[in-house]
Amino acid sequence: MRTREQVLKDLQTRFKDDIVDLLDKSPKRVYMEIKPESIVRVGSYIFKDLEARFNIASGVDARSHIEILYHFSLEYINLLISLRVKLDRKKPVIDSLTTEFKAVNWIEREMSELLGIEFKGHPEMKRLLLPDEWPEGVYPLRTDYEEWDKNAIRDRGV
Amino acid sequence: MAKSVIPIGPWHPLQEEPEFFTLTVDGETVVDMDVSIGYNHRGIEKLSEMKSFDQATFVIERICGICSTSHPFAYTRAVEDVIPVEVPDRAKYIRTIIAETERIHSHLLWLGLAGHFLGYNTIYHWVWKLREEILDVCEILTGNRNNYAIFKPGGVRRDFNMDDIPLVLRKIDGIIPTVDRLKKAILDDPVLHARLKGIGILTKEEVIDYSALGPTARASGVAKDVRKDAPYGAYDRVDWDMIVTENGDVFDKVVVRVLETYESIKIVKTCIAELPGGEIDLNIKDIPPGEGIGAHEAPRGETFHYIRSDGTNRPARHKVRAPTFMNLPTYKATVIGETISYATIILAAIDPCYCCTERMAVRDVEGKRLFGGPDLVKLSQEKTARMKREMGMP
Amino acid sequence: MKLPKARELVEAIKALIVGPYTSKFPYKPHVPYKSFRGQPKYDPDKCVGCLACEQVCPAEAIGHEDITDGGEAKRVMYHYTDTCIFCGTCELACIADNEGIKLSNDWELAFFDRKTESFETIDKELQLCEICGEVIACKDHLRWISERIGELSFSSPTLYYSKLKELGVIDENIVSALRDSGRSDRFKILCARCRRETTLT
Amino acid sequence: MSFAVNAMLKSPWVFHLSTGSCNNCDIEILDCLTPRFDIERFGMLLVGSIKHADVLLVTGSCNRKSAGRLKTLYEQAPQPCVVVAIGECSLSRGLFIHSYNCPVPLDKIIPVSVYIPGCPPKPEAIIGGVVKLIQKVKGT
Repeated sequence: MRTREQVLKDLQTRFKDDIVDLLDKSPKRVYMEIKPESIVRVGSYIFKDLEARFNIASGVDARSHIEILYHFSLEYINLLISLRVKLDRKKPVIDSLTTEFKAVNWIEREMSELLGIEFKGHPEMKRLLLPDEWPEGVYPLRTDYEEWDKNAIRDRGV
Repeated sequence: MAKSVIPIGPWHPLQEEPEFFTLTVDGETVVDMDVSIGYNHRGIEKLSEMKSFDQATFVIERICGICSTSHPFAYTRAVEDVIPVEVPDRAKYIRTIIAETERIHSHLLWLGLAGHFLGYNTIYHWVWKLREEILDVCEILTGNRNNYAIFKPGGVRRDFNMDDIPLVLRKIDGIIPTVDRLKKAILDDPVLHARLKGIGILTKEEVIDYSALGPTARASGVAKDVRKDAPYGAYDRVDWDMIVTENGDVFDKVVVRVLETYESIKIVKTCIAELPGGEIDLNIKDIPPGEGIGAHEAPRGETFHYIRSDGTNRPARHKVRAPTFMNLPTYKATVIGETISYATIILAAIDPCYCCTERMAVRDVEGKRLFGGPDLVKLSQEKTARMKREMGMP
Repeated sequence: MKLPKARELVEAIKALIVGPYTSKFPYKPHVPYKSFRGQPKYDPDKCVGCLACEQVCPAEAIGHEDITDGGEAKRVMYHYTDTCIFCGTCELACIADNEGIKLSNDWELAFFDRKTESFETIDKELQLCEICGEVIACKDHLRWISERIGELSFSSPTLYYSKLKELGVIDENIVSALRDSGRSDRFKILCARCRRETTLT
Repeated sequence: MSFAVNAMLKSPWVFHLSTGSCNNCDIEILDCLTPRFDIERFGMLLVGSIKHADVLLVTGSCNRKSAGRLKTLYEQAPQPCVVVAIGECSLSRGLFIHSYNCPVPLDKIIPVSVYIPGCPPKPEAIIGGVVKLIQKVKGT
């Protein structure tokens, strides 16, 4: 099994052009910012060749841009790698990882619905959990989300 | 034969929580299935961003009733990872004790429900009677049967009342003979062997592909447990074993859970015996900007929380990943090809928890059919052959 | 005939002696464990009306209403039973030695009408600014502060006047006697804005 | 008191509906069936269909997807039907008042007869609440 240094060195040499920034936060956490177009290559390499377990992806609306963090954990060296990609807030588009491994499928749909990120190449992208009467183009997890339902009661309702 | 569709849910007498299964069956065999959930969605991630770090603990606690320590545990670890800081020893032990008590009652709860799904209501009533004692322990230690309100970033909110400890120990010791009897009744029962062995098999490769977690993965021989891989709390200071079995069928999932109950009892007893004195809370005043990740091995698998702080007293982003989120898609691998009478127990075998999963948004993936008819027949035949081989049948 | 097993016989005899496991609940009252977190209850004597509990409550189950017009000015503190999650944060945050609001053992809280039965209230006397009528704080709260900071309370007229009034040292006669000197405003209980105005003029 | 109400009070059959709860109240309802509380000794029975039930136990904060179905179910119930709201979520939505997916509290959707606060209520509290309701109906 590889050690922590080997894994990081390997990633840095292999994806020299893709990595924008690497933050070695603590012995257990590494945050790696990569270019959005190289997510499929880096993601599938970490999942398949480094035998990582895909934890989850978290979409963040950071006001100036939208970020997605893909978290992978490598149990054999007790390390958690978070891949960070930054997307344009006006039109967030990124390639889907679903073709590479199944575990991403749900979370991509979730992010698409609640943050309005478009995943190119996702096999089936349609409304998930929000009800049918939910208006198009309203994304609840965006920071500028505003109440759209005029009938909603926001106190105890007595 | 014509295919027919059997809907189960959203409110079905067998299920506790609203979820909607659509089983497509060909005769007796399930050929396709779809899960549609969303009846439990409450937008907790958004709510958590509206509350302060301290108040968010309570929102997080109410993601799920059975995991009401798992989520706060992971959440507080995530906040502590932002700063970063280590909580005092006594707080670590208290957290571990509560988490393991919860694991005992959660496993017992599942065991009872599994008995109920199989029509074996004796088990259901036995186990739930046993579970009451554990809930009493929770009430004595924390003040409520569920939703313990004891976690807070930087420590725990309340200390144990040490006068209650003998009563707690007596109650925990009291359940051991009953668990023993239960183990005999379940693991040596030929009827249960016949019904549960070799059905709903999840292979090791499938576990890795779906990134499945917890007892579901450990029953398939994938030895992954956050408590061992990345120890936290008091888990590296007490002696316990990770339970791993090889077959990946429903029976092995039962075995893993029954044996884990023993391990949890062991951990609780050691922790209570070794409970150190001292502070229980760091009184964290402010949280610097940054990111943090926390994980905890919940009864169903790893709970994962991601926190981003921007220096205010509220999380800027809070992402929650419940274990069932990763375990649910394995349905496709386990149910298809089985007969319909096995479907309910297989669906229950991962110990699904929809309130956890739906804190955000989830629904199963493929609305379209994965396999054509002939493929399915082939798949089914392969599976039957595999099962026969494993059961030693000609 | 199938004979009962020894284990079953033992269990049957045990059940005869021990009695049924099922609780007798509605016929016999149920007493929860001492540590049980039931409904929070205000202690009208201990509570100082500082609203710390309202600040920390995660479920917004604590509210208040300031009634200033008509007779005595008072602050009505509400605790909404239908929103409370019984977490105990209010008790831990209470400034009056955690005794102003305290979790009780009450668990039987069922009610039929949310409009009239779903909340509990206590009244606290309010101290208003003697010039503009602005709410300053509850009288108990001002007293609580002056007790806590001891002699330092003489640095703030509002604090020591409320203390002196409480002790009965000054009364209206003294205040009206002071008014003649033309600077009586300085010897009143004032809100922060009026205090600044009077000091500047 | 009408014949139907009288008959209902003898053995109220309950149907349980979770509309977006955290599961705790649901488990406490199930707990009522198990040996320690055993509500079947009062003739209460948890049934599988609303069409057999006299009492509708509602837990959870009524999210948008459940609310419509809840209304349909209530309309299908045979009258007289008693609605019992269990837990803070179904009373006022508790912590979820500001949730974007929980627009209104339960009693704005269907009429509620008795409210049982608690997070979650103890099984004793659930039994006690139902008993209180029965006494009230009997008294009037």
